[in-house]
Amino acid sequence: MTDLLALIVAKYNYWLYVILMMIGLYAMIAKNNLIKKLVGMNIFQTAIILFYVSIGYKRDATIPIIQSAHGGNDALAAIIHAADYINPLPHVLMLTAIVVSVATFGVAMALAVRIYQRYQTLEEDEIRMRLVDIGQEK
Amino acid sequence: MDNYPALIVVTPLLAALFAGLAAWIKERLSYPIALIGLAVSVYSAFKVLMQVIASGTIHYRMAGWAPPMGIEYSIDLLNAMVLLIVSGIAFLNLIASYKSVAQETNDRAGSFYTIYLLFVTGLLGVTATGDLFNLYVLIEITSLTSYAMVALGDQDRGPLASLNYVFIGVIGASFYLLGVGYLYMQTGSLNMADVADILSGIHGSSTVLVAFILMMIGIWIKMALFPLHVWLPNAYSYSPIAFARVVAPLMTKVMVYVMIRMMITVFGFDYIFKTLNLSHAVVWLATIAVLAGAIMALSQKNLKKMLAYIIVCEIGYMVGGAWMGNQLGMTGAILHILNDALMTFALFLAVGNMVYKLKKVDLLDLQGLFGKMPWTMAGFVLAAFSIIGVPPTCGFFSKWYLILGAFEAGAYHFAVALVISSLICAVLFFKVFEICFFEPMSEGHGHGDSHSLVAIEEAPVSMLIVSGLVSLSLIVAGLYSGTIVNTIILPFLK
Amino acid sequence: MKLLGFIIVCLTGTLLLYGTGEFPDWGDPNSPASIHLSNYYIEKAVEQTQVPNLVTAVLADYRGFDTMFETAVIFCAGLACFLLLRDFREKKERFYRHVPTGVILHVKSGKKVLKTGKEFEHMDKDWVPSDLIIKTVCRILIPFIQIYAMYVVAHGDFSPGGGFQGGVIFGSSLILLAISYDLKTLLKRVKEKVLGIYAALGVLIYVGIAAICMPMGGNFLDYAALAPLVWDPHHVRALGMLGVEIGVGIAVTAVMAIIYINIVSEGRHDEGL
Amino acid sequence: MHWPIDLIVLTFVIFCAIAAISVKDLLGTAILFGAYSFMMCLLWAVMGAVDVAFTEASVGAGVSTVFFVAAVFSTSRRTKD
Amino acid sequence: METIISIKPLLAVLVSLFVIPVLISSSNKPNVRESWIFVAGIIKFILVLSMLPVILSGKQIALTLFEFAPGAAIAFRVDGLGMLFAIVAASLYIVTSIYSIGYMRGLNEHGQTRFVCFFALAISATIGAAFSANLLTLYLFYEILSLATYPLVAHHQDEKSRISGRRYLTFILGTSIALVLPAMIYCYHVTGTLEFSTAGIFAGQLSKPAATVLLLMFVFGFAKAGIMPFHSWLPAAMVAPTPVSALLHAVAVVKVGVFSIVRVMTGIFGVDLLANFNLGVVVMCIASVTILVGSCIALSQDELKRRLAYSTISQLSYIIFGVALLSPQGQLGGVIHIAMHAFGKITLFFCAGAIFVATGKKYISQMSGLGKKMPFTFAAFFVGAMGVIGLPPTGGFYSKWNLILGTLEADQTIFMLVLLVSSFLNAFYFLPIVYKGFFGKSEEENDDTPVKIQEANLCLVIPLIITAIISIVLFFYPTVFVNLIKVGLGI
Repeated sequence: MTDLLALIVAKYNYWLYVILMMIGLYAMIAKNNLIKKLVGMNIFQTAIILFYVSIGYKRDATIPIIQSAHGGNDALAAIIHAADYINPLPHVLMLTAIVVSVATFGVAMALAVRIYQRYQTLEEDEIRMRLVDIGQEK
Repeated sequence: MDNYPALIVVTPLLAALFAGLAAWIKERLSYPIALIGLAVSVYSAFKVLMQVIASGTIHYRMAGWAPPMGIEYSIDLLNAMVLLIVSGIAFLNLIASYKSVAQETNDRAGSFYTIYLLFVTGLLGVTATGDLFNLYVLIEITSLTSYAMVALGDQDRGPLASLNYVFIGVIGASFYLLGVGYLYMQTGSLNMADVADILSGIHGSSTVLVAFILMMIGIWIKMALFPLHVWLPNAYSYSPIAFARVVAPLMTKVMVYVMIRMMITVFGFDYIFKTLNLSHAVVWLATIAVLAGAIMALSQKNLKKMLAYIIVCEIGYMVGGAWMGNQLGMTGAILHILNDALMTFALFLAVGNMVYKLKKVDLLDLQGLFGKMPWTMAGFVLAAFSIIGVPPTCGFFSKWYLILGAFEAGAYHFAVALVISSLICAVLFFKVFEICFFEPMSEGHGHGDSHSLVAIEEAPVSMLIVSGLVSLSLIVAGLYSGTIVNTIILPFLK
Repeated sequence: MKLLGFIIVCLTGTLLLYGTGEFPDWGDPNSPASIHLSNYYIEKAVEQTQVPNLVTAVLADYRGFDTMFETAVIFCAGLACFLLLRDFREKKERFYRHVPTGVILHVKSGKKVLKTGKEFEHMDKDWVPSDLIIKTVCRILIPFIQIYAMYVVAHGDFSPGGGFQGGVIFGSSLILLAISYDLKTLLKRVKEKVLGIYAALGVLIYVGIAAICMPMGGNFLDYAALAPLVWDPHHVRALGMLGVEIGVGIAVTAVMAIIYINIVSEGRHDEGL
Repeated sequence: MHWPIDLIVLTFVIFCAIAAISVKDLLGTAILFGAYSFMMCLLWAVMGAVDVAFTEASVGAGVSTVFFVAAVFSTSRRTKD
Repeated sequence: METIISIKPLLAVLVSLFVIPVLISSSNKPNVRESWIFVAGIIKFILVLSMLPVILSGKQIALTLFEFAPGAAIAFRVDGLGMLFAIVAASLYIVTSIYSIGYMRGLNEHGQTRFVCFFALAISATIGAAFSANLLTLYLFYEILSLATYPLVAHHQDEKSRISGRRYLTFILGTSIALVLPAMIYCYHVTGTLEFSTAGIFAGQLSKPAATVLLLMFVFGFAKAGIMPFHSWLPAAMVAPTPVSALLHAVAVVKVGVFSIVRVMTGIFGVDLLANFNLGVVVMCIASVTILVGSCIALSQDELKRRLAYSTISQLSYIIFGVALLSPQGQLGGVIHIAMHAFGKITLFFCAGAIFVATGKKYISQMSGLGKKMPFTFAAFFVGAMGVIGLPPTGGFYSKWNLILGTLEADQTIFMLVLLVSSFLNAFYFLPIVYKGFFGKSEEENDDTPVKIQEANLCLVIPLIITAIISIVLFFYPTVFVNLIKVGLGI
């Protein structure tokens, strides 16, 4: 029982991120409304970010900002123990990832607006029908 | 020390920014700026290639930090070659597409060039970088630019095609990112060489396996391997021709390069072919891809679409060759990166000239084109022969290596698929030639010269010169493929 | 489609879960991820870069090359939105209401634009009620938001935050202006052209600082080479980071504004939320 | 030892996600999406990723929600699923 | 045997390529254009002849251009067989270009510049195939030839030519890609080289079934040789203007196909290997089927050019038949038939063309009595017919004679019957035409409005007289060719 609990404590974070990502992926594939797909996309990406952040997490460690170094030059005075600080690298990567995702999100939104201007709907199947009509007009 | 490796990537970026400024201040400046930027990039790519051939791999430390702490560019023969291809093709296309850009993107030319340059920057960076995460960021740049471009093309279908491209592209990139995450979990590093060292200790791990699968799937989505190709045909056929001409030859090839890089540098042949032994499955997949691509191309009514599906088919060639697991196959795959880039570029240049004159290129619009635009068609014919694999065009020689590799690996089904696909390509292209050759004759049996009385004439000279050059380069590359293999590919594979 | 999606999702999920099998425990201080590189950063970063916020240090220095392209991505996004949505065709005819009399004016020519305010007001679907309280509160609030944004940018070396966050906050202050008044007011304050130029300029600052290092004898992005140029060579890396963060901030601000304006007005730049 | 907080927030996050993709009104989706991002940012703050949390708070819960609402306004709230 | 490095073969190939730009530039000045063609043709012929003495003295001329993998290069080597073929092609090219001037102008065809350009391209490819040193180079020129002749076949650009052009490509390109290419690469995979050598390149690395399959792939793959069932492109290709049918479909194209098969059998497999696995018989069976069936179909054709086409199909198989005999006499007879049949058959085609230009008649049934009005043409036709049937005093007799000796030498008496029967069939489908031509009563006599019919213009008549004379001369002086073959095959 305890080791099961231990296992859960050890791993649940990863499991839940997988679940979150499945939700996002499902929305991207199966939803019919383009904006919904977009939301799915964002959930998908944030899930990945969550995964990275949980890689970086370290038990009984603090945020990666060196206290003693404030005030610049006497940074070298204090000795820094790596175990006291959370791994900063995943955070860096994820900052970049967030930026990328918001950029993609903006462009996708613009596309959605453009599509709406053209077809007056955001439902994929309806757009398909409209496309067929266009094909016949041509 | 010299900074050519950085310059290859940075000059297009700088040029893009200046072009972006110029777009707001003085639109006319943006084109020359773009030209200069790419010219510098081509020059430095050339220098780097020479340097690498002379004195081995170049390591360039960004911000001066030693890897794996900082990001490094490690440029060996393979990147150097691909870098030169990418920058060269981008530059040539820029020369060719001045008029068509002016025609297609009304009063947005400046922004167009900016996006174009950013796209090229992304491709060059993807090729040059030696860092897994940096690769992801650059892939995103290329994708983002191509989303925008695709949407700008066809007014009706463009935006929807683009949005679907966004969804699939994001899935692909995210899978790659996840793979990197899993690797990072096990190795704690992001530098390719470093990761490779650490991986060699932990081949058994299931995490590494999953990481490998995820990365491969992500890359395959980006390169449109058969079952994952759905985004490609629309995306390529709806984007503005000036952009299609550069995205079609380069995007997929660069992704193939990334795959080969992952296989060789990061995971290593032993892991893939000994530990996992995936060779057979993937070669079968590639076989299916080749056949499916060819057959789908056969059913297209529009020239651009047809070519897009042919690209899907060519992807199958390269994947199959790379996964053959022997040197010949890999040689064929790498040689085909070069050749296919050239062939596709030549094809799309010719198509671009047609589009410039005819506006739309459904097969039936092409009647009698041999008479109307002989030079364009000459280029088209050469490129088509190269795709079919007629000697001495370069397409034949890479096909030669691929089939040899297939024989050596005992993958006869792949060889058969190659032959069948080149047959189908022959059928396809001669269908087109027929339409272009047999024009609706003005008087009966067509005695007397009916070519004089035709409205449509040749495309602008700038386009013609470029397309002529590239088409000739097909033959040159074919004749000298022996040299290329001996100086670049074999030393790399050693 | 739904079924197919479900199957794919389940396959992916199982694959990923299978992958998690050999993960080190969550938060395990000795997992390879927290040993190999991170220790180097945590122990060396401060003395090498004089920047206590490790994230900023790694972001803008060790992996500054990533960040440069990340900024390029943002710039590209703004440009994409502009290209996709912006159309310069003025809406032909507008309707205004003369507040005192209640007379309705119908302006035919696209050129003539009445100043909306005390006497005239727009009549269209996105018509926003001009609420005194909201306007005043926002007018008071916006400067503070902007100050804070600048603080976030400037203090990114020592505390959470940095160019990107600051830029976003600054951008949202502009957006707040657009929402509380209307889009025209924002565009009067900040011309579209200015936004476009700033977007490029911000990235240019970053790439420029990075590129100057090359003629100064260092590698690309190697701030140490800039020592002769700055007043405090000991902190040259920190200063370099500050510079690029400012660049990022400018670019992000401009891009956020561009994206918002184009999306909300469908590229016509007349009425917004 | 703050895994319980973490777990609770995480469940919230998942609820928000499911709700966001299943409500029948896009404006509601927008709001739920903002909530989701905010929860996510809390989660990361708990895990000590302050910069990421900060960014997510300003971007996910802030700007992109605004974009979302703007997009919904300039298109339509209607959705079939 | 010693080898001389020389650039001559390359020049001989390229000379008519170099002239193409000139042709295009002078497209609106027909006389200039035709004179250029002449110059090119004569230079080419002189270049070829200038190599003759060297070859006869038992040496070889070689030139390697690009080596893209060890053992697989683009290289030229001139030996006896190549020389023989080259002489035939180059000499006939000159004659044909005279003829085509008359023909094209006589009918005022469209797109003449295009026509002559692709004609030049085709002939260079032919010479290249003749001089190629290895299978790769041979394949290269084979493909170029296939592609270059498509616009010629489809020259009229009407529905009929569209269909036959399609069939032409389907057979020729299809077979070469589907069969020859894999076979060739497999050879390289097994042996690591593609160089022709009289001993063959498989040093016992090939099992019998593999060898059989490979040989069949080659024999059927080079569909230009018109082996049944891949023959039907040839009758279809007859829609092309007659000069094309004459030079390409009686000499260049079809002979390149045959030549390739001969090369493969003698140079790649080698006589000994074929003899050990006695694959010769297999090929002979295929060949003799084609011979007989071809002749029978020819009997039933009424359109003159189609009848000639089918006779070509059957005659081509003589050559393969002869080589497959694997006996010196037989091979001599087979290979020399390349030359003999070329001169005979081209004469026949010239006559057919001349008749069409002069009278507009395509069908044999219409031709009764024409002989009185066009005596030279029909005389030449008679000579050509004798050449193909193999009656003295024409060169055709010499090759037939050697073939029959060959069958006896390899004591394959059954196959000798094949030869005899087919010769009779040949006689049956040719002589009646001549007979009706001279002695049949012409239609004009019984209808009241007699049309004035006389010989076609000189450009048409002179060539066919020349070729007719040559094919008689060859009966008396076949020595040069014989020596070439002896040198080439080392017999």
